[in-house]
Order: sequence, then C-alpha cells, then structure tokens
Amino acid sequence: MKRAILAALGLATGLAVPASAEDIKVGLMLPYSGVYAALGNDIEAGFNLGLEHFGAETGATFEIIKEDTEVKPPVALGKAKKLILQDEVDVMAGIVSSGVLAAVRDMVHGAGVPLIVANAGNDEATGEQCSPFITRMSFSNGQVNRPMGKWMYDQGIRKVFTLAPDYAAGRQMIDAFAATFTAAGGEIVGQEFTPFQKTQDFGPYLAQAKASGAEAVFVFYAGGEAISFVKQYDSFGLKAELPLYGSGFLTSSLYVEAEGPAAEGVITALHYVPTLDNAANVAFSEAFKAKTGRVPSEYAVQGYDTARALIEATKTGAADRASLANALRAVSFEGPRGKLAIDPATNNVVQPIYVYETVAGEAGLTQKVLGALPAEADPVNGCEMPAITN
Amino acid sequence: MSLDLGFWALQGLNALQLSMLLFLLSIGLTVIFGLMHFVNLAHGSLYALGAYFAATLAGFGGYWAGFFLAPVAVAGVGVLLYSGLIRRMRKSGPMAQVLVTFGLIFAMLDLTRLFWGDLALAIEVPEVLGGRVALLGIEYPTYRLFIIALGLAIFAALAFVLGRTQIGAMIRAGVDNDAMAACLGINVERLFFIVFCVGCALAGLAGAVAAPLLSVTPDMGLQILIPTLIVIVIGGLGSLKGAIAGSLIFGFVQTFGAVLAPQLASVLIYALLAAVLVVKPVGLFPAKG
Amino acid sequence: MFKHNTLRYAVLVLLAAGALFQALTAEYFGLEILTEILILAMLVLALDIVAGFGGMVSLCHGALMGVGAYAFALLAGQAGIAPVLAMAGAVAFSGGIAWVIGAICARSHGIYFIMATLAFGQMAYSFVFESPVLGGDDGISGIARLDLTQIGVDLNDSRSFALFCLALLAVVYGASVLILRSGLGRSLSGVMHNEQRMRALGLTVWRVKADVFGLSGMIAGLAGALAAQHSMFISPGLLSWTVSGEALVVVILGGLGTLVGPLVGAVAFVVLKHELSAITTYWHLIVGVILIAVVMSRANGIFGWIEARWGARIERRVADATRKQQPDGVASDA
Amino acid sequence: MLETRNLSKSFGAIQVTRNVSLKLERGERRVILGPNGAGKTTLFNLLVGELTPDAGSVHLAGEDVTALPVAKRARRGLSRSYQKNTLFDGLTVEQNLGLAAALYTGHATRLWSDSLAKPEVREIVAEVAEQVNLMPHLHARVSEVSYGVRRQLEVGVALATRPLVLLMDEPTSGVGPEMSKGFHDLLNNLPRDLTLLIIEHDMDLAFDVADTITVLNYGEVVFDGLPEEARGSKLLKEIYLGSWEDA
Repeated sequence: MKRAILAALGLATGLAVPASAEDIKVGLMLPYSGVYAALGNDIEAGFNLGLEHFGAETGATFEIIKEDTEVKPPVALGKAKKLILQDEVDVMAGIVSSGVLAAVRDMVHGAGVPLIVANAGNDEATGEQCSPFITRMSFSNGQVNRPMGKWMYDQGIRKVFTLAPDYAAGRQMIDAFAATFTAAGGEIVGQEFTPFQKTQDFGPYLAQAKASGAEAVFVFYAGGEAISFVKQYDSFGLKAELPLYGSGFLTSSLYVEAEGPAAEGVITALHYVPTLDNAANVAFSEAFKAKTGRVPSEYAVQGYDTARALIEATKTGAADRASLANALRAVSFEGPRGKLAIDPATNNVVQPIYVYETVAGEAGLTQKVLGALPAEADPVNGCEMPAITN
Repeated sequence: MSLDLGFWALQGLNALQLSMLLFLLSIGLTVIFGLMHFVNLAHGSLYALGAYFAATLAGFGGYWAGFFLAPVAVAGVGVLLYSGLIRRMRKSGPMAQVLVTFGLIFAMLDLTRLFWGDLALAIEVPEVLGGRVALLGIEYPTYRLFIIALGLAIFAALAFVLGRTQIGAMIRAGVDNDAMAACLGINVERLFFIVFCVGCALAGLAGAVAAPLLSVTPDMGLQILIPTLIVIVIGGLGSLKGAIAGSLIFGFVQTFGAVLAPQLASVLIYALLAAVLVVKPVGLFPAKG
Repeated sequence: MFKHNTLRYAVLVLLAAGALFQALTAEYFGLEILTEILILAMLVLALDIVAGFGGMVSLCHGALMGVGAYAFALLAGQAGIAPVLAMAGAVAFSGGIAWVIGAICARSHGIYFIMATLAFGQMAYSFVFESPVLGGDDGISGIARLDLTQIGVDLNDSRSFALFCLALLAVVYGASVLILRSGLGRSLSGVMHNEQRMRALGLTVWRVKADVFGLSGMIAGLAGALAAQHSMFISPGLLSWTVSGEALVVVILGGLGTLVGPLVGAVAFVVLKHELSAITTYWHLIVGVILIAVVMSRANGIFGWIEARWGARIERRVADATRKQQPDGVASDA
Repeated sequence: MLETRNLSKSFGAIQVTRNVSLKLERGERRVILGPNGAGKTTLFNLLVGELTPDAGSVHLAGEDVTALPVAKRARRGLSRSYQKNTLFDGLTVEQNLGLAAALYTGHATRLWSDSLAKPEVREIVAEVAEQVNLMPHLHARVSEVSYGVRRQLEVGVALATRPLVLLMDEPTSGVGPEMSKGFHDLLNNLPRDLTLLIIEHDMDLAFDVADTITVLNYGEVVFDGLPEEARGSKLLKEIYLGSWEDA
C-alpha cells in the first residue's frame, strides 16, 4: 500500500526512552489477498499490537509501508524492489510463503536490507541460503517437527504413517519428524505426499494410512487443507484406532473452529499455543482478543514478536540498515512463547516447542498443553554466515 | 502394506464419491453449453457461492436449511447473471464468453471475500448423516454415501426428465438444433433461461454438499473449475452421458492414480485429456456428431 | 489480413516514444512497471498472432512463457551454457513445444481448442509444480541476466534492462509483422476466414496452424526468458492458466487482431493493476468488472474502439490529401 | 484424367452414391445432371476427398488418390467451386485470388516472403481476374460486392490454383439469366486442356458447354453419353427432363 501509515509512537513518557529519536522506515510485506490473506491479516494485527505494547520502550518512531505480496513470488519481488530502491526502507518484515521468501532473498541480501521473517519457514533460508540480513522470528520447518519424533516414540508409538502436501515445506516438515522418530527407534511404515493445493479429497490417502498397519498418523497440513483433512480423517472414523498427530498448524486456533469436533483429541506440536500459561502470553492474548475478538494464532504471535524484535534492535541505537541487521541478530527476550533468542550461527529463532492436544472447552475448542520441549538451535545446515561490512 | 479387498472397495467408493460431486457440477455446465453454446467459466464460482450460502444458512437453520436453500439462492444469482449478462452474450463467439465469465470469476472471488472474509468457514455434517455405515466388509462415512446416492438420484432424475418428459424432449431438440426447435414453436429463450437456472442450482447444490466435506474458502471455485472442465471435455459437451462418463473417468483416474502412481497423479489426468482430444476431438459422447 | 494504417503508425510512434521517455527518465518503480509492460506486451503479441489472425484462442500461452523461463533458467543455471545461447535454446524449446501443441490441437475448433490448449498448459504447470529438479513450488532463484558488458551495457542496471527489453520488443514487433505478411501468415488469415476452402485449395491446414503456433510459442518463450531475467527468480505460478487468461484479457482489452491494440492493452492493464492494487486489495473485482464491460461493449477493445471512431476519419483525410496530390484521382492502396 | 471406379457411400441407412464409375479424358467437359438429392454434391465431396467412400476408388491423372486427404488431391491438380459461396469474406477479391494462386506457386507456406506481393502470384491473379471478369472489383472486399460477382469469384478462386481438373458445383446457382449468359462465355473462354466437371441446372448452358453428360438418380448413374443422346433419352425424360420440357 502506498499510503504510508505513520505510527508515531514512543512519545510522552520520556522515562526509559533513549535520547536519540530516529525515524525508521519499515516495509511490511504480507499477503492481503490470495490463499494466505487470513495469515497476513493475523500477522499484521499482531505486529500492530506489538508496536503498541513496546513502542514506548524505544526512542525510534516507525513509518510503516504496507505491500500486498498476493502470495505470488514475482509480484512480491517487484514490491520488495520498490520498497528497497524507491521507498528506501531501513528494514523489512513479514513474508508468509516460502516461495516469496526464496524470491526476495537475493534481492534483500544483495541490497543489504535487514528482513525479519514473520512466517515463511523453509529450512534453507536459515541454512544454505542464510544471510546476515535475514533474521527469522517465526520458526523453521524442521524446528517445529524435530522434537515430535522423540516425544511420540517416548509415548510408546513405534509405527507411523506420514502425510503432507507435496511441496518443499511439506517435505521438510515430514523429513525432520521422520529423522528423529527413526533415530529414536521408530519405523515409518508409509509416506504419501498429496498434490499441493489440488487435493480436496483425502479419502484415497486415508485408506492407505488405514491399510498401512501404522499405530499413528503424523501429518502436516495448513489452511484450507488442514480443515478438510481433519474433518475427513474424523469422518472415516480413523481417530479412534489410528490417533492423529501432526505439526501444530494442523489445529491452529485460526482454523480449529472450522474443524469443529473433528479436531478433538488431535495431538500436535508447535512453537506457540494460545493457552500457554505465562504472564506475557496472558497479557498478549487478552489484548489481542480485545482488539480482534479472536484467540491469537501462532501467526499473530509471530507478528507481535517481529515488532518486538524490531523495537529491541532499535533500543541499541541501531537506525541504519547495517546496524539494524547486526542488532537483530543479537535480539533475545521473554515473550508469549517463552524465552526467545536468535541463533547467530543461522539467524533463526531458538524457542521451546509445545506439544498440545485440542480439547473441548467451555466455549468451543481449546488447547491443552501436554508438554514443553526444550529450545534447541537448528543444525547449521550449510549456513556460512558472512559478517556484515559497511 | 496389506492391500486387501476392503482397501480397494474403499477406494472404489472414494472414486465414486468424487465422481458424483463432479457430476453435479459438470452436468449443469455441459447442458448449458449443449443448449446455448455458452461456456460459463464462472460455474466454479457459483459452486463456491453455494458453499458460502450453505455455510451462512446452516448458521441459522442447520445443515438442511443450507442444503435446500443454497441451491435456490444460487439459482437466484443465476437469474441475475442471465438477465444481466448471459442473455446478451448468447450470440458472441466462444472467446467473448470465455472472457466475460473469466471476468466474473475475478469479480465473484473478491465479492465472496468482501462478504465472508478470508477465513475459512465450515459446516458440520448433520446428525443423521454423521458416523459410518458398514458395507462390503468396510466402514464408510455415511455422508460420503449420501453424496453418492444424491449424485445417482440426480442422474436418474435428469435421465428421466431429459428422456421421458416433454421439456426434456424440448431440451434435446434445442441441443440438436436450436433454430429447428424454434421453428417447432419451442420458446427457446425461455428454455435457455430454465436450463441455466437449473444448472446454477445444481452448482449451488454441489457447493452445499461439498462444504461439510471440505472447507469453504474463496478460492474453492477456482480449484474445482479445471477438474469440471476436464470432465466435460472428456465426456463431450452437451450430453448427460458425457457428463456422467467424464465424471466417472476423472474420479477413478484421480483416485486410483493417487494410490498406484502418486508421482504421476496430477499429470495423468491431463495426459488422458490430451489423448482423448487427439483421438476424439469432441470428446467421448458429444451431444452432436 | 494485417495492414498498417496511419492510425496504427501514429499509435506505435506514440507508444515507442512514451516507452523511451519512461525508460530514460523514470524512477526505480517506474522502470519496474515499464519492464513488466514490455514483457507482457511481448507475450500478448504472440497471443494476438494466433488468436487474432488465426482464430486459435490459446489458453496455454502463459505456460509457453513459463516453459521459456524454465528452459532459460535450466540452460543458463544448471547446465551452465552461455546466457545468450541459453536464451536461444529457451526460445527454440518453447517454440518446439508450441509446435507440437499446435499440431495436436489443430483439429479442434472454438471452445474445444480453448479447452485443449488449457489442458496442455495445465499439464506443463503440473509437471513443473511436481518436479523437484525444477524447484517444485519454491521455484528457482539466482537466475543471471545476460552479460552484455562487452558492448558496454550492464543489464543488472534496471534502466539498461528496460531499454534492452524495449529493443527486443521492437524486434519482436517487426518479426510479428513479417510473420503476418509472409506467405504463411497470409495463408493463416485464409484459414481463419475459411478453413474448408483453404484445404480445398491445397493447403495442409494443420501444418500452417502448427507452424504459426510454433513461431508464436518462440515469442512467448522469449518473453519467458526475459521474465526470468527480470525477476531473477521463477516459480510455477508463471505457468498457471490464469496467466494465460490474463494475457487473453489484455489482447481483448487492447483489440484483438490489430497487433497494435494488444500493446495498448498491456500498458492499460499493468498501469490499472498497479494503481488499483495500491488502493484496494479487492482490485480483481474492479478489473473483472472492467473486463466484462469491455467485452460486453462489443467494441474490439480500446484500440478497436479508437480505430472505429477516429480511424475512419483520419483515413478519409489522408485519402483526400493523396487524391489532391495525384491529379488523375487514382488513390493509392494504403 | 479423372476416373472413379464403383464409388459408393452411405449415410446410415441411406445410400447416397451407388457404384458410380466415371471416366473423364483430358480436356473433356462433362455436365452432371440429376434431380435434387440425386447425390451430385456428395459425388463431388467424394471426388475431392471431403468425404471418404465406403467402397470404390478415385483416380487422378492415372494415380489412385482415394487415400489422399483433400489438400493433397488439390495439390495434384484437382480444384472445385462450391454451390454455396465458400469465400474469404473479410478479404478483398484480389486477396481471395492471391491466397489460391500462392498455393499453386508454392509461396503459401513460406515465411520469408509475402506471397501476395510475389510477381508470379500477381500474374495469376491478374490473369484469372481477366478470365472471370473481376478486374473492376479487385480491391473491393467480398462482403461489399454483389452476389453475382461473388459467384464469379467462387469460380475464380478455384481457377487460381491452375488445376488440371475443375469441378464446378452449380456455378450459376442463384444468378439471373443475364449472368448465366456471362458464365457461358466464361466457360467457353477457359483453356481447352482444362478438364471440367460441372453440376448444372441451367439446361441451355449444360447442353451448350458439355462434351458429355452424366445423369445421376438416387446416387446411381442412369445415363452416360453425348448431349444429343441425352436429349432423346426416354429414361432421362422420365426422371429428370420432364421438368425441363415443362419449363
């Protein structure tokens, strides 16, 4: 969006505010149309809330320029170029789909503009393709699923059937789970990848899962596919004999209402659960509910923490592209999802992973946290982080 | 993996279920084409609209309110489309029609977003159709059986109407040669109108029926459009036989392709379509020779 | 049958001047938009040749462009071939694919042709989407632009790249005119006006259709190779049928079968899209409504409308002028 | 030059061509007579390849062309005009002739030259335009000229491919007596070595130009001979000429 929204924050109080009052231009790249529009809206709501909550802690003011990526890589790349070269933003944030991130990566890296990734989780972005300018506050595909392998084995599950959409993220999520599950001693008895965004009927795959002799099914689906999958899984009556596990996106609070009772009893792992019992989360989720009337999703918290990371970075006095990039890599704070820090080796966030079960609550479905798995830094995955030179 | 008879029976039912859903969509599109030579690319959008209407209505009056009223509401939209656009586009070439309805896809996609937002909606399966039925030695979701039964019932009803009733004879005459039909004193214009509305209602019904199975999202119409087009082109435009044959071919190729050759699943159906077009450029069972 | 007239020349000169002016003076984002227009213009020229002069309404030209883009990326990137040769290879490859599609679809007409090309386009899309070698959904990044430093041009500079695209578009326009004015192009017009008669006169119709479709595919492939270099990144979305649909929209918006019109359409479409998407995320709705209005208006697009309104008047004036110059009153055939 | 052997064709249960055997010598001008529905046009379609026969064969200049598609037969010198104008309506008369002529000269599929600008093509166009009296209309669009001119063009386009054998399907269909007379001259002006097969209803014209006459009835050859014999044939009178004598 061309209309710049001037967020003049951090005035008045004057107590903890550092003396320097820099104005920082932020390019916010999110999908406002297309299949991920709902995600984009949630991230933005979280981001705005983050600015509101923590903006007073820094002397910097933020001018936000919003751009719609439409989830189309070429469109997003054009918008990124515009933000960097024409609007001359100091920092960029957002990006939902991995395809879009892959498209803008070279541009951002080449131009030396710090980018805070607020969703896209492809492993390479903080692996082989890592850049000192790209810091990820959301998650990596492997990170979310890796702990689940061991955890499920520890629950006594030995044979698992996996399902995911046939694209890079789907494969990365499943691979990470399969690696730790088999390392622990479990067996993957079947694996199917369904045509991405083209599969509406999961029946054929569910029949295969049933016939595979597995003790449980582990899946990754998100968005509309997650809703269809969970409902169809339940309608085939598989939930009782073949418990459903997965990546937490499957039963994200954004979609769980649409899934209805079919989602009850599904156990998944994610970096955020709305019902986490800590002060930061209570404050965040209360404020988010008051603003939007919805329970915050993992996407909302990613937006929230992205804003917070930006503010934390500016608190160090960083105001230009290079210093912001350096400051972002050193950010760490305690937020709604617990203690977060950026791993300087990959620039990916290090965070605890929560296993939760979707259960019926007083007002609709809610999440019961079964356990918090300790934070682990991703393997370096071929990332050779060059130093930033001015 | 133990692939016993039950497994194949299950997959067969899955294929049949998918076929019937596609049949509900393609029959409207194909008869509209056969009769009016009109290609409505926005047919998928009407399906999405049906799902949204059903989701909204289900919020007030439960599943059955959506099931019965959504097709009516979509037919109402059909009336608007017909009097506003379609009637004026009748004499235009296929390209103009493709483009106008392409524009409609754009417009209707954003209209659904405007009215219903970007978040996915859902409908619960009604109590009666929840659960599973044991048959052929397997358990199969009742709702899916309901879709199969509904598809077959609509097929039977349409076969009866087209084959045994006066209006059916009029439609067949119109498909065969509309100028001749007009000469025989058939009010072709009114016939078109009726068929178009029924086609829309069937698309709406398909949407309402699919909604509890899938999720209701703005792009569901775009997703279903290509399969529907493949069905009617394979089957041959304009005929009931073509629609049911095309639907069955698509359903079974898609389902068993996914099981037997997952890597090829999505290319397979296009390759089949290309093959059909090479051998029979007008599809397997066209309405005219 | 294609013919330039005064109005067409005038619009061409205006467009070229406008593009040059924009290329030399525009700010960064202006250059982005200009390049987008130039590449789209190339694609719609390719489409107008087959649809406007051959009656072959293709819904696979977006896919052909994508094939060109992927072929370029693979040849230049993975295979390490010199970018100039990779571009030639990409053009040849997409031309070959287009020839085969044209040959197979030549027997189909009207809506069947549209559907058949749609099927082939989707087949290519699915193939690319599902191929890990081609990057699947994530696409391929890090595509290098042509290296023209030897002649003192750095294509990594946006302005140079825009000028480069403009030059290529001019070449492509010239080539399109030559194709349409060649024996092959004339015969294609004959086929569009009366396929049965051309056959009865001894023309192997499918060959002509396939040949022209192949040539058109080469142009689409070139557009693809440029698109890949422009964004330095490609993804399967490039091959989606909606891209073909949009290209068809542009051709219609501009004026089918006028060659100049689609260029006007490309300018109008891209500018409209950017202006609207800056205002609202519901810009598809507005574009959809405009499209419906244009097609319903029965005018042959923007340019067709201008041609019908003012073209006749200008032609008459020119004819009068020439008649005055030639006292014997023999008006030359323009 | 053109020969058929036992040509047969049915549409469903209706046999429209029965065992037709014809033989035309080079330069022969033959008129086909027969009532409506006798299968004359079907025979033409079989000859040029727009229909495939159920049985029998077609030979052109001694070669069996039964298996050849329309275009290939045309390139071997078989040309036809249609009963219902089959022209390039949006184009000019000159372009109509040029498209056909380019197919003869071989410029029709070339990419490097404009077929219509080629001297060889222009020469044929001028010649044919002269032959069929189209000179005044060359630059007019087909849609702008009168029906009579279009009939002339219909023959002109067929002639512009410089055929060995020309099949004319009712060239005077729908034109007035004055025009008919014009066609008479036109036919007489055609080169003598061009083999002609004409479906014609205008009896004066038919008997005047014909070297030989074939009469079809219910898809069958019921008469094959000289015009004089045809006039006297009783059988012919019964099935066909009765109506002519009344006229």
